[in-house]
Amino acid sequence: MNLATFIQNILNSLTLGSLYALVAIGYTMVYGILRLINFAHSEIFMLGAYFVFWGITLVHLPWPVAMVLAILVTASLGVLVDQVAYRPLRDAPRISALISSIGVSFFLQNVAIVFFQAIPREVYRPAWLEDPILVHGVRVLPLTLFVPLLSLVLMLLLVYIVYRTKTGLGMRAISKDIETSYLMGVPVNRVIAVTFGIGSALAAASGIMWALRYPQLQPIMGTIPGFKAFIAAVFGGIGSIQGAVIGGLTLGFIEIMTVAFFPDLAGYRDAFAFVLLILVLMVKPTGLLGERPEDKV
Amino acid sequence: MPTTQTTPADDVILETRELTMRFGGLLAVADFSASFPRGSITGLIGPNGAGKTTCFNMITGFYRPTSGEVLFEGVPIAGLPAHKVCRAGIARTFQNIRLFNNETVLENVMIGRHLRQKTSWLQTLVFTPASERENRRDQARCLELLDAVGLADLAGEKASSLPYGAQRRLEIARALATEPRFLLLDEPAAGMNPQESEDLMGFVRAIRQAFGLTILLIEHDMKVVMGICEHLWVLDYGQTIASGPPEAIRSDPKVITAYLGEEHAHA
Amino acid sequence: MRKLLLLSLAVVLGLANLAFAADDTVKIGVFLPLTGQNAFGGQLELEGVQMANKEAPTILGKKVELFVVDNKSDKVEAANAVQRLIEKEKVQAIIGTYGSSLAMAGGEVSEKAHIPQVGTSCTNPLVTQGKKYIFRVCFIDPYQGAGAATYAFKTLGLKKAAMLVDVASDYSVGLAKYFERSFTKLGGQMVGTLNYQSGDQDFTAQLTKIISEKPDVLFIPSYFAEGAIIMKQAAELGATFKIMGGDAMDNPKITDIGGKAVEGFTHTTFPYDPSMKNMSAMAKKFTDDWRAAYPGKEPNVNSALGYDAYMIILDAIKRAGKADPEAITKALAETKAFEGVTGKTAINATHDAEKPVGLVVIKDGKKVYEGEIVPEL
Amino acid sequence: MRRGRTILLNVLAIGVFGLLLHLAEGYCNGYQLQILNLIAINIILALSLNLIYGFTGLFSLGHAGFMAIGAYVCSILIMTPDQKDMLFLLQPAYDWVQTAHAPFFAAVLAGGAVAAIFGAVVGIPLLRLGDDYLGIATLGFAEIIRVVANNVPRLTNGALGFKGIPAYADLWWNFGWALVALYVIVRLLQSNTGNVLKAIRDNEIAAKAMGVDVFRYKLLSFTVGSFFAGVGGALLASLLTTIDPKMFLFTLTFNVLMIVVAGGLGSLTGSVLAGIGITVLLEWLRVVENPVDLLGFSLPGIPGMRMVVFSLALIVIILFRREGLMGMRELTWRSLAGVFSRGKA
Repeated sequence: MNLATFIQNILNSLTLGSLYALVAIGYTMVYGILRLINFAHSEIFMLGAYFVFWGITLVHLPWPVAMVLAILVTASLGVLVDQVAYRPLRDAPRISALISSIGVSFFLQNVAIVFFQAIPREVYRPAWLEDPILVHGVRVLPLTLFVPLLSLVLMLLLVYIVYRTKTGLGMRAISKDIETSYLMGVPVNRVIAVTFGIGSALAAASGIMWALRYPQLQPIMGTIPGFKAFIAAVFGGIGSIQGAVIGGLTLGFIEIMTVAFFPDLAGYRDAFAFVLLILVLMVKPTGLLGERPEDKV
Repeated sequence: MPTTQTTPADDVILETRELTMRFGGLLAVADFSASFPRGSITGLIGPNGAGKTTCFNMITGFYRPTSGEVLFEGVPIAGLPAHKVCRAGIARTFQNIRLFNNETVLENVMIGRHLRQKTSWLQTLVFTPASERENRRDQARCLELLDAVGLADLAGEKASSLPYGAQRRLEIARALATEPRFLLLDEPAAGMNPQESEDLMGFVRAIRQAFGLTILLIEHDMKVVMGICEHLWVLDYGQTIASGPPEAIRSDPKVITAYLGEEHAHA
Repeated sequence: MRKLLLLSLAVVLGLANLAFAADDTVKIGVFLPLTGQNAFGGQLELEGVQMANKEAPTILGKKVELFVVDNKSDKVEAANAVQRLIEKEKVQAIIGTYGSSLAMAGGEVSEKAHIPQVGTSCTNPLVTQGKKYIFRVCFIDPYQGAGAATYAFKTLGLKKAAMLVDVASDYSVGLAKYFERSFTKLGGQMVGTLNYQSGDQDFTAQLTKIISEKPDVLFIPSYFAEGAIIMKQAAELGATFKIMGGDAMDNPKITDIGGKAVEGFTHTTFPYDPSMKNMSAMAKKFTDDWRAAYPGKEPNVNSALGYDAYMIILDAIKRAGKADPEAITKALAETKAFEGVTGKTAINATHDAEKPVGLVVIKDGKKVYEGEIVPEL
Repeated sequence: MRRGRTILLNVLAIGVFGLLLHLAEGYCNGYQLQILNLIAINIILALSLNLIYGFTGLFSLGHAGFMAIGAYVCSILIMTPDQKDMLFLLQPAYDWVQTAHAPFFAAVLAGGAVAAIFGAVVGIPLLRLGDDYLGIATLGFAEIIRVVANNVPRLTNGALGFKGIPAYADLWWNFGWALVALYVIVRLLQSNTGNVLKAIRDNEIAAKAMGVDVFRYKLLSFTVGSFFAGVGGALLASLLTTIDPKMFLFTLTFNVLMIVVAGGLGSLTGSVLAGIGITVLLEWLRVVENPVDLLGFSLPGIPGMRMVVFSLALIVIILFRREGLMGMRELTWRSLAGVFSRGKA
C-alpha cells in the first residue's frame, strides 16, 4: 500500500468514524439517563436527512437555513416521541420501553415508506463541498474534512452543555440516580425532554452529514448506521459520551483498515463491529469507559 | 486486639483470619479475625457503615476478600463462589429482604432444597419414580419448615403478597431448606415492633435448637442483641474495636464512643 | 376493550368480503416488492402492469381484474403472498416478481398449485429451472453477464477488470460470476473482486483498494440504490476507470442521484429505453401512453417488463381461447413471437425469454440507448 | 384426584386437537394451512424465547441466529445429493455437505442439536454479561451467523441460499414439534429446576445465596431455548422450501420477541395465544394494503400501510397493556373451570 492510499484510508476512516460517533452520542445520552436502547434513533437520523431535502426542494430554502431548520424540527420530533411513547412507561419494566421504541422505529420507517416511497432520492450538496483539493497526490474532498470538523464542534458544544450548564448537571444527576434526582428537585421530565431534544438534534445533524457523504435518501437509510453506531456506543461504554466518541472512531477505523489491509475479508465487514464488541465485552463487561454498576448485596 | 476464646479450638465451626476488604482506596474491613464456637449465637454489631455486611459478604462468597482467610470446619472457603459456600453448609438472609417475589411461598423454600436434590429435570420429563419420590419428599419437608416458621397456611400465596414480618421468616425458612450448619442473619429484627422482636428471639433460639445451627447475626436492636447473643464482635470503620460477652461490651468505653461519639464515653 | 377488538375484527373481515368479484372476470394476481429493499423496482413494475391493465382491460369479453399483493422484498412474505393469491383470490395467472429469490419463493407455491406465473425481472437461471408453470419475460444472468463482458472486452477493448459484489444478494453474486467467467474466457484479466453487503453505504475502503489495483473497468452487479453511491464515491476518490453494471441499475433516477459521477457509466439492460432510436411500434406506443398517463415521469425498462408480463399472459389467453390455468400455461410455453415493448419475445425450452441484450450509456447527464449486443459465450 | 384429572383432560385435549388437525387438513385450503403451519412454528419460537427471557430473565436477541443454524443444518440433511449438486451453482459444496443425508425427523433434531451446541458455546462467554449487554452481544452473534452464511458459499451457497428444500413440514410435524416444545418446557418449569430458573430471574443474588450455580442454570435455559429455536428454524426451512441469509435478519428476532411480550413474559399459554393471534393478525392486516371499495368510494391500496398499522398496534399494546395478554399468569384447566363456574353464577 503506498502512502497516498494509506492517507486516503485514514481520511475515509476519520469521516466514517466521526459519523458513527455522532450517532452513538445520541444513543448513549438517552441510555445513560433512561437505560433505554432507543431504537427509533436511526429513524430520527433518517428523517433529519429527509427534512433538509424537503426544505430545499419544496420550500426552496437556502441550504444552511434548511439544515438548521431540519435539526430543530427533528429535535422537536425526538421530544414528541419521548412524550408519546416512552414517558408513560417510565415506571414500567424496561422491556416495555424497549418494545415501544422498536414499535416507534417500525412506525416511522414505514410511514416514511408510505409517504416518501422507497425510491432513493438525490441529495443536494453545496458545490464547495464537492470540489476535490489535491494535496501531495492525495485527493481530499472538502466534505471529508467538513464532516469530522463539524462533528467535533457539535461534540464540544455537547460537552459544554453536559458539564457547564444546569441542565447538564441535571442530566448527570439523573443518570446517577433517577429516584434521588426527583427528591432533590431536579425537573426530571424536563431534563429528559431536553436530552431527547439534544440527542435527536445530533441524530439529525449526523443524518444530514451522512446524506452529504453518501448522497442518497432512502427510508431505510438509518438502519445500518444506527445499528453500528449503537454498537460503537456499547463498545465505548454506554452512558459515556467520551466512550461513544472513542467507540465510533474505533469502529470507523477498524472497518476501513481491515478492508484496506485484508481485502478478502471485505464481505465480513458488517460483522467486524460485533466481533470487536464481543471481544471487548469479554474483557470489560460494560465497555471501554463504562462504569461498572456496583454489585450491591 | 482483644480476643476471648471461650471454647476449645476444635469446637470452632467457623474462623476468620485477618479478613480484609478494600474497595479502591476505601478500607471497608481490616484484619477481621474471629472464631465462632459450634452451636453459639454471636452478634456482629457496630454503627452504620462499619463493615458488618461486608463481613457477611466475604464469608458467604459474595465478595472475594482482598486478603485473609475464612475456615469453615477447618476448610478454607474464602474466594469460593457464593453457591459453593452455600453448598458447604453456610446460609444467609439479607438486610433488604430478597425473596423470589413472583413465586409462591412454597416455591421459595423449594429453591432452597434444590442443591440437595439428586434427580435432574430430565427425569422429571418422563416422571421417573426417583424424581417423583424426591419431589414429594422435599415438598413435604418444605411444608414442615414453613410450619416451623408459622407460614404453612400461606404456602400457596405469592411471596410478595406476604406482610413484612412474614417475609423475614420466609427468608429464614428458605435459608434453612439448604440444610446449613452455619446461618448468617442480616438484621432479622429490622422493621419489627417490640412484640415481634420478642417473638423473633424465641424463634432464633428455637431454630438453633431444632436444626443444630450456629448463628451469626447483624442487628441494631440492642434489646435483641443483648437478649440472645452469647458473644459479640464490634466493628467501627472496618476495625474490630471490641469482642466479648454482651455484659462486657455494654460497658466498653470504646464501643460507647463508637456508637454515641466521644463526649458520651466519659459521661 | 375486548368488545372493541371484536368489533374492529368484524369490520376488517367485512371489508375483505366486499372485495369479492363476479364470475365473468379473469383474475390475475400480481406479487411485487412494494416495500422493503427492492421496492423501487417493484413499484415501477407495478405501474407498468397497471397501465397495461388500463389499456387492455378485457380479454375474450371478460373483464381482467388485478389483485396486487406486496411481498415486502421478503421470501416468507413472497410465498405467503402467492399462496393468498391462489387460495383466496383464486387467480388464474400470476405476474411477478422483481428479484430472483422472491420469484423462487413464490414460484414454488405456483408450481405446486399449477398456476402459471410470469416473472418480470428475475434473471437467475434457477427461477425457471425444472418448473412447468414458471415463465419470465426477461433473459437470464449468464446471458447478460456474457453480454457485459463481451462489450467491455471486445467493443471497448478493456483488458483488466475488477468487481465490487454484494455478497448478500443472489442477483449480484450470480451476475458477477457469469461476468467473470466470460471475461476471462475472452482473454481478459480479473485484478480484484471485493465484497460488500446489501444496505452498506460506505464503500470507500473497497474502492480505495480497487483504485490501487488500476483496473480498466469496474463491474458492479449492484442494485441501483447502492450502485449510484458506489459511483459517486468512486468519483470522489478519483477513480478514472470505466464502470459497468447490469439491468438492476436501470432506473430513471440514476442521473438525479449520481450526478456527474455516473457520466460514462454503461449497463446492460432489456431492449427497451425511452431514449431508443429505432423504437418498435409497440415500444413507441408504450412510451407515448406512459408519458400521457404519468406526466413528468419517464418510463423505464421495469415498467416495460411489467407491461409485457401482463400482455404476454393476455396473449396466451387469447391463443388458448379460455382463461383456464392449464390452458394458459400451455399457450405460454408455445409463445413464439410475442410483440412486446422489450422486443419480439420467444419463450424457449427453459421458459426464459429470448431477447437481445441492450446497452445504455449515460451521456451528458442523459441515458442513451447504445444498441444491442450479441454475447459471445 | 386432581392430578389424575389434569392428565385425563390433557390427553383428551390432545385427542380433540388431533381431530381438529385432521379436519383442518381435509377442509382448509393451502393458504389457510400455510397460516396454521406458521402458527405452530411461531409458537415453538415464542415458547423457546419465553423460556430464555420470560422465565430466566436472560435478555437474548439472538433467536434469528439459532433459527438460521437449525434451518441450514436441517436443509443440508434433507436435500438429496443430486439436488445439492444442482444448487451449488457458483462453488461446489464441501464433500461432507454434498453427501450428508438424513430423514426429516433426524434432520430437525440435528438442526436443534447444532443450534443448542452453538447456544452453549456462545453462552459460556456471553451469559456472564448483564442484561442489555447480553442482548446486544447475542444480537451480534445472530448477525455474525448471517454474515458468515453469506460468505461461506461452499457450506450455505452464499446469498443464493437453498431452493427446493423438500416440504416435509406439514401440520402434523409442526404441531407435533410444538407439542413437544410445550411439553418439555412446561415440565422443565414445573420441576424444581424451573423454580430455580424463575428464582434467577427474580433475584439473582438471592439465588446464589440459596446455593444455585446461577451460571450453570442460565446456560441450561439458554441451551434448551436455542435447541427449540433451531427446531423452529428447521421446520420453517422445510415449510417455506427456500432459505437464504437475508431471511434471518434481526427483524425476525423482533417478531418473536413481540409475540412473547404480547402474550406475557413468563406465561407459556400467553405465548401460545399470542403466537396464534399475531400470526393471524399479520395476515389479516394485508387487507389494509388492498384497494378497498367502501360504499362506492374506492380507496387505492397503499403499500407499507400494513406495517404502519402493525407497529401502531404494537405501541398501543405496550402503552396500554404493558404486561401483555396474560402477564405471568397461565391458563390452566383450573382457571378455565373458574371462568366457567363464574359464568354460571
